[in-house]
Amino acid sequence: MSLVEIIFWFLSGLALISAIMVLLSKNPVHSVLWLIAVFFAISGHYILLNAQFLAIVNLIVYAGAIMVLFLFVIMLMNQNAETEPRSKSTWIKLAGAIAGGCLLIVVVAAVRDSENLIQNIGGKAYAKTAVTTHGEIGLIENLGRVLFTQYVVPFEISSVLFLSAMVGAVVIGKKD
Amino acid sequence: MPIHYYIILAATLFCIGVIGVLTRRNAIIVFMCVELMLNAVNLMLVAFSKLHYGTYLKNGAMGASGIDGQMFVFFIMVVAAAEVSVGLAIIVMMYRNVHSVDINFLNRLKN
Amino acid sequence: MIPVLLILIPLISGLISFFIKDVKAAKGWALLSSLVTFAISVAGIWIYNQPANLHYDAAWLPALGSRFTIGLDGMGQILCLLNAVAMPIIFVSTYRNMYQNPGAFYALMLLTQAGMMGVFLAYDCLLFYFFWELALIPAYFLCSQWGGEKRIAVTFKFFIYTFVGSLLMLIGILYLYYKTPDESFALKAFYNVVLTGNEQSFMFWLFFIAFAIKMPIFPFHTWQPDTYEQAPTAATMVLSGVMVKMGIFAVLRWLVPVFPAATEQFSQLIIILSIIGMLYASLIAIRQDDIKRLIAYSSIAHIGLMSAAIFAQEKTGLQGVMIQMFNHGINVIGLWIVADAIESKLGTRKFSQLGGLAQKAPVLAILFVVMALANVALPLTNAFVGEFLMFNGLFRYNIWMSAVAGISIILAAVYSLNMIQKIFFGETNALTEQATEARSNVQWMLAILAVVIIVLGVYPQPMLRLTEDTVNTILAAVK
Amino acid sequence: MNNLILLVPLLPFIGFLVNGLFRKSLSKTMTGVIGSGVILAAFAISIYLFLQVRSGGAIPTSVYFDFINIDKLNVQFAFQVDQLSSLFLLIITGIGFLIHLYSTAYMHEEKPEHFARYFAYLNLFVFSMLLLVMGANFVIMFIGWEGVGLCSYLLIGFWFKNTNYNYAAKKAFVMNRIGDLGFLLAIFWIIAKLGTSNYADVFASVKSFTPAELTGITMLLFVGAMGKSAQIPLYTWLPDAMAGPTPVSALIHAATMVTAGIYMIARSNIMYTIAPFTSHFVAIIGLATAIFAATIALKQNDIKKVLAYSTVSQLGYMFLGLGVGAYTGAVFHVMTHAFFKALLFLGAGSVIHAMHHEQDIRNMGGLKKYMPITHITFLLGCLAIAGVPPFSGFFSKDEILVGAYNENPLYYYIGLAGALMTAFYMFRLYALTFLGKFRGTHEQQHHLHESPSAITFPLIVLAILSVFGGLLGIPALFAENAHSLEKWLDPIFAGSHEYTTAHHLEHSTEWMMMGVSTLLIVVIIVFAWRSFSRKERFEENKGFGKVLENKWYVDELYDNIIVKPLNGLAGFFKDVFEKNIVDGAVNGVGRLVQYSSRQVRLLQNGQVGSYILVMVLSLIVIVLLFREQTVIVSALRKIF
Amino acid sequence: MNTIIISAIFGVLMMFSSISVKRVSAYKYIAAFGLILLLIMNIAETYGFQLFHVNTRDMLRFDRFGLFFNSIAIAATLIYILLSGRDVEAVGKNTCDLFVLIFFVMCGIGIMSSFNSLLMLFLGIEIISIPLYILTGSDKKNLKSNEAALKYFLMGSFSTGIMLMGIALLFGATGGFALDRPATMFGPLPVNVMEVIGLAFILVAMAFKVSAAPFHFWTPDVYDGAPSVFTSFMATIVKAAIFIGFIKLFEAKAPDLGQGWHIVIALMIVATLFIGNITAIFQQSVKRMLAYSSIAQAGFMMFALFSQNDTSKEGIILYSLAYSLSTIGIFAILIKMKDVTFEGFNGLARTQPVLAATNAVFLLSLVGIPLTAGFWAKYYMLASVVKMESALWLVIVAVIFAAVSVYYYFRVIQAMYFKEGEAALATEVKPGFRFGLILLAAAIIVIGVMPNLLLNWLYF
Repeated sequence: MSLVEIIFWFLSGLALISAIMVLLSKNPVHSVLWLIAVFFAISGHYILLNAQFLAIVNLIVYAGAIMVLFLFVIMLMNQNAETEPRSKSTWIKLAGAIAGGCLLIVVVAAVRDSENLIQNIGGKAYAKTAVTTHGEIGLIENLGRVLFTQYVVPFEISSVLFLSAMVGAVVIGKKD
Repeated sequence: MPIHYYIILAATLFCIGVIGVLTRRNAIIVFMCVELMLNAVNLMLVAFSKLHYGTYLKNGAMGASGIDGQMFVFFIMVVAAAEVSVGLAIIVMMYRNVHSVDINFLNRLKN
Repeated sequence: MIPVLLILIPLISGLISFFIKDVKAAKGWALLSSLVTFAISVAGIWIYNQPANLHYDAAWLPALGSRFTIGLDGMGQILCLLNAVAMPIIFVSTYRNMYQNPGAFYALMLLTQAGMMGVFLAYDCLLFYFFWELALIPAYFLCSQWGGEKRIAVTFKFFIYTFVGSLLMLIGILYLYYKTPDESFALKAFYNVVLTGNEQSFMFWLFFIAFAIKMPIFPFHTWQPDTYEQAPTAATMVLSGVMVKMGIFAVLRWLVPVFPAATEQFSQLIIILSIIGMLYASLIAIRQDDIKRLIAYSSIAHIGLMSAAIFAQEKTGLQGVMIQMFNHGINVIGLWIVADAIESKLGTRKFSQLGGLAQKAPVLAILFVVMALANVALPLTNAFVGEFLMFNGLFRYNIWMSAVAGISIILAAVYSLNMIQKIFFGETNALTEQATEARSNVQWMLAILAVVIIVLGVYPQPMLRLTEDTVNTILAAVK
Repeated sequence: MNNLILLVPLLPFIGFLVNGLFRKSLSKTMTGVIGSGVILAAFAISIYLFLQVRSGGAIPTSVYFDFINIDKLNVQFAFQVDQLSSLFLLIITGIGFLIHLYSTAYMHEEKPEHFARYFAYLNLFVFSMLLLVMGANFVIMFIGWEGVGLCSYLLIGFWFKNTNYNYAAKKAFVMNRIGDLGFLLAIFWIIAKLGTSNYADVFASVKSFTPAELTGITMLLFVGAMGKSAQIPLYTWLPDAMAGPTPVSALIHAATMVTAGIYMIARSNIMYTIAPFTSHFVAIIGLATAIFAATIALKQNDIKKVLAYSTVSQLGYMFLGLGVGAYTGAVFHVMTHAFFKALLFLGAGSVIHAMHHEQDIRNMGGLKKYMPITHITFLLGCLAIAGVPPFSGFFSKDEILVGAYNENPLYYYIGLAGALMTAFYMFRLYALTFLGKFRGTHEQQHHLHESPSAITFPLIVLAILSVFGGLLGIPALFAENAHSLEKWLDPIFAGSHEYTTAHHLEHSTEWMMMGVSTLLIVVIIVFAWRSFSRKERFEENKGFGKVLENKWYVDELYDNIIVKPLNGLAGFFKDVFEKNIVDGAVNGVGRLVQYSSRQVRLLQNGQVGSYILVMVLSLIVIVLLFREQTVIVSALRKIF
Repeated sequence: MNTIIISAIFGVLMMFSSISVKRVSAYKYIAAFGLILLLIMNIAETYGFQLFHVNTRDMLRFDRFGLFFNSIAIAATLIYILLSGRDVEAVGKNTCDLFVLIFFVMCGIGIMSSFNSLLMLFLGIEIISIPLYILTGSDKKNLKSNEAALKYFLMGSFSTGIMLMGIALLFGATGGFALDRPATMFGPLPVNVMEVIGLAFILVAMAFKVSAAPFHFWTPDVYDGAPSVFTSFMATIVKAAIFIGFIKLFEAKAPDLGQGWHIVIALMIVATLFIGNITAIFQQSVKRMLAYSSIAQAGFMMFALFSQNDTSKEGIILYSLAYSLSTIGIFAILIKMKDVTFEGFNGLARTQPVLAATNAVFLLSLVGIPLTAGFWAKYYMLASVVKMESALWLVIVAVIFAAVSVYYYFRVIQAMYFKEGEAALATEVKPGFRFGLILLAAAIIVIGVMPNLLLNWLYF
């Protein structure tokens, strides 16, 4: 088992456990913290995949900004394990879990079939592994160039999106 | 790493997010689970981008170089941020009115 | 130009009528408009009957291959005449009836007339469908607004029923449209469309159900008695006098020639259904206690005969259907006029509360007897000619069926005479004691109808001549 | 000539229009003059036409216009005056005129407008009857056929305030209609086969029918005749029809309308002749009716009912005659019957008029001295109908019975029994009415008087005809070639003669039959005279008598096996089937929609969690659908 | 491109205009001005006039179909603003901002009608959705509005997650986001399961956005809870825009899905028609009934997805127009009503004949009665499927449900015309409003009688 694999398994385990803990934590604050852990694990994966820029952005934007926002809101509302609403019946939980599980099974089963397909498309041309050794495309330089050439239109448009979100947040948040 | 490892991992995270949405009643947690789903997607996109990058490397002339995937992740993060701002504003507004974040607390609208 | 005027005059005058507030003005306007329409339709038959005057064609929806093609053939002439003659008679005979918001009432009546004219005139299937629905909407409003106690629910049933039918027909129309070589809705294109056997049978039913509901044929008839009972009588006259003819007309124009093979295939089934309906409706009519319901069931029975005669596909029968469409309209309107006169005078339509009116209103009684006898198809009334021909056609198709159908003749006598007897004969009671003779406008209209009934009963040949070409066309398409 | 012929039916029609439209403004006298005058005029023209026919044979068919003309079917509005129809014309207009005249007096108590209405109806009746006999094809005959039915309906229900009368009228119409349906189908059959219904064409091409077709057509025609001429099983309307004014009974229900069936069969004799099955059937039905109605007449107490059943019985004889091929005899009997039955009815009317609408013979008696003319004429009528020589009934009935004997002696014996019964009930009637003591109230007695001359004049004329009418058909037994009627009608029945071999009876046999029957009849008459002329008390009928009095309970039988089940079925259709099944299905769809609406909306429970759960489950299903599409597509293909 | 840029710029401008313009009632005129400008520019673009020359790198692709739809959407919004602008003012204090959000939505609509990349689709949907969350919750004190906003937001972001998963899988399978099928050096890329699964996810998300059953659950609650003015906007123009996106996307991708596509869409259509129509019958509130009716109408619009031919493309435009105009009209009247239950409409014909008559026209149009624009809408939808000749059963089912729809639409007409009652208005109705309604109704009838006025433009 190579180092990469060890790291992969570690990060994957961390991500999954943390994700499950997000669900299981009674206290919302704990959930937030577990979620941050998930984000860290995912950032680790990004680094493993040589997507350094995204790894950093993920940490800064998600783990840093967004989750802190969540945390603030939770604290603002003084949420804790006691105030946490509980499902009246375990049936709903069970149904939810089963549904989610089924979805997983279905998707994985479907995609596993395609594993061979990916491999065999057009002879042997397609890769079937995610490359972890080369990392040019994940660099900020490459991404930036593409963003401001190829992706300039969506970039500009996302500014409108932000603006509308901003206006919206103000409209909603402002006290009448 | 074999791509289906990543697919399965991302799919699992995604489904954990779905299960969270289905089982939790705290609006904030539900929302967090949605964020978890988005992150799973991000992970998958990055993995795929490296997969296609690999194909690019192998064949040299393939159309897809894989950078699109990472670009998309960037935009997802942007949108997620915007969504979070609005979403939290709505949750706060609701909390102001009813002092609860239970999604089942409000069920005037039905049938 | 004649067909255009036939549609436009009622349409425009109807729209204008919405804005007339004064009762008398509204009535006068409607009457004037209907008389003009009548004059034009008469002119279209006897004066300007050159083909150039009877057809009109204009671009309408070039993008869809639909044209505004309208025209009058013999069948169209007869039905337009019926439609045109019915309105003035209805307006005059119900002249004294007071309606809330009269402008709107007469406007809707005229719009219904316009819609029905369009149905009888259309040579383009999409146009036909348009008018088919257009006739329904004003009728719905008429019945719902000015009708009896249960009007809303009942009229609604009527509406939904016919709406389902016409939507099914729309599917059929579209299917055929795409089957025509140059994607056209023209009548000729529909006649020439080539379909496989399965397609024919399927499309046949899509069309037929729409028409069967309108006619109505057993077992699609249940909207009818309720609607006739609840609708204001003026509207009932339109519905039963003219509108049900739309169904028969449509079968003759749009069903039988378009799907000859399917017609052949299902004719026996439909004839049996029609005959069952005739007997069934006649039997029910015997037990009715309400004038309007009785007439309604009697109408179902008569329509059943027409339907059976159509599907027998015999020339004599078809000729009978043509002339009977007109005759039945005249007769049934006459019956409704009497029903309305009685109801407006005495406030009841129940046989159990009536009786002995002949002493109080002899003229009405005599005229009603004439109408009722026409309903029974007594010789020398118009209906005899039609029924004679239709039974004849049916007989040529199958002896036993015509014999069974013939039982309805006997039953018709039973219920019609029942009706006469229970309303007019016997001793008067407390209610009918106060009755007086019907108003002169009612009497005059009934007298005119009676004259028409007798004249057409004695000398039907001109009417038969008028429709002969249409019948030949239909039969040619079938063969 | 065409116009003159047209005038015959047109005159009564004009009378109908004038009397009908101006009934409020015309005086009674005017009404009477118009009503009777038009018939008299028609009678005059009829005589002229008769003479024309006599001198020059049948007048060519007069075509007026195309009634219905489409290439498969051609019906002309055309009249045909030949030996048979001219004879009927005379009977109809002649007797019709007498009855009109009679009515002016009989109906004089009515209000002017009803009086005018009455005459309008009568005129219309004569018009229809004329159409019936003059029409040159079956359709025109059918028009008249139904027209007389209508007039019968109108006249039976003339006093429309009385509900029972109305029921009787309706019954008459409906029963006639049952027969009409048969007639109509027969016409269709003929038309379907030949494309025309002209007598000339039909009878000329009678050979083109197969035997089965011919049997079918003739049977259906006979169904029509059954209805109109009141044969078993459609006879029950006729006795009930006595609800109408008595002159009406005389005209319609005795002299003219009910003989339409005989006319029709006589007219189409050729078809019957070559359809032996039908002929036998006609004979049997006729015979059965004759005997059956006679038995009922034995026990009736209503003066008009007795006459009514007697009419049914006599009609039966006529059909017997037609059935056995004695067409001339049947027509002869139509004529004589018209004379004496009209006479009897009018006489009965005169009695009823005098008795102030009392019709029960148990309350009469001894009218001989109050109403001499009525009495004498009535007696003559009775003798005529009973078949006492040399009154008219004797000759006509004898001719039929001889014909029946030729066919089958059994027919003769049964027919003779019927004749004896006829003699018995007629003289029972006569004795109870005119002989003995008066049994009515004093008030009635006080008012008894002979009727006015407008009533008695027709009686006298008809009595003369009843007595001497038989001379038209003196059998060969008495004098060779004296049967003028047979000669007259020979062209009509010539076609049939081709198919039948006339076998004449030995003269001795015929003499004996005649003698025996005459003797028996006289015996019966004497017996009836004796037993009823002094009768004072009337016991309740018991046993068989009661069955007869109640008309074999046929009305009740019909009521129970036809009317009530039909009514029940109608009620079932109206209240159960229509409401619950046909309409119920429609409303059921509506209710189903409403119900599912109430259930489906529960899905929308307001909980985000469950919404999303459904979404996720649906997502799983869709993914599966796409993955397994080949399997599912083939499964769905099977369904759709 | 004109639409996207100008609507964004005008939105920003308008945001700042609230600094100088203090009179609340002026905003709607500014907005109307902006929309007119937008309309002119869009039409100009249809004829080839580009205000800005932007190299979109094939992320956006402007064709006649999209531009034409833009015109329709903008025109409908203009009518909406003119009819219901006054009611926006009543919602909250931030009137100007609400108009601004509508402009941002217009920007999103511009993207939906022209995207050529899944990224643009995603951005477009989000740019539409986020303002809508806000608009739904804009009646802040109203708990129903709050609830609606929360439900909408949670479910909306969940569906975004689903959609992104789909996009990710699709990316994995094809290596790109473009709608065009990427060509490899070995010839066209074959379809594989991952792509199909990805499309299934996207399909679900899009179905959610257009409220197709069984992903429709948010619709009644959100439409009911949102302020009526915005329900009107959401249920009509926005929904139509997303439909256009839906159709554009699957026009390119449906061939990859094979027969399963038709099965799934057919099932969804049937379910949508069933749920929409059947549940609408039960409703007591006209507003909620309209929410269900919008589901039912979506079922009809999905015919365009099913058939995917020229007729369906023309038809969806026509349907959008007819349906939007009618629904906008009904909502404009509904907002004025004091009582939005069916009983609240009793006797409206006597107290407010103009409102009642126009409302009747709108309702008839929704039913699809000839002589109204709605007929042609349904006509085209049915025709597009009939043309395929293989799915008549679906058309028959649709027709039966169309008949069911008569039931609840006509309940309003019955209440207005045939029932006794005193329908009360919540606010005064100005003559201008009446005039506007009459014009709208007239437009619907004109299109109904002479659809060729519009049909002449519809060829793609």
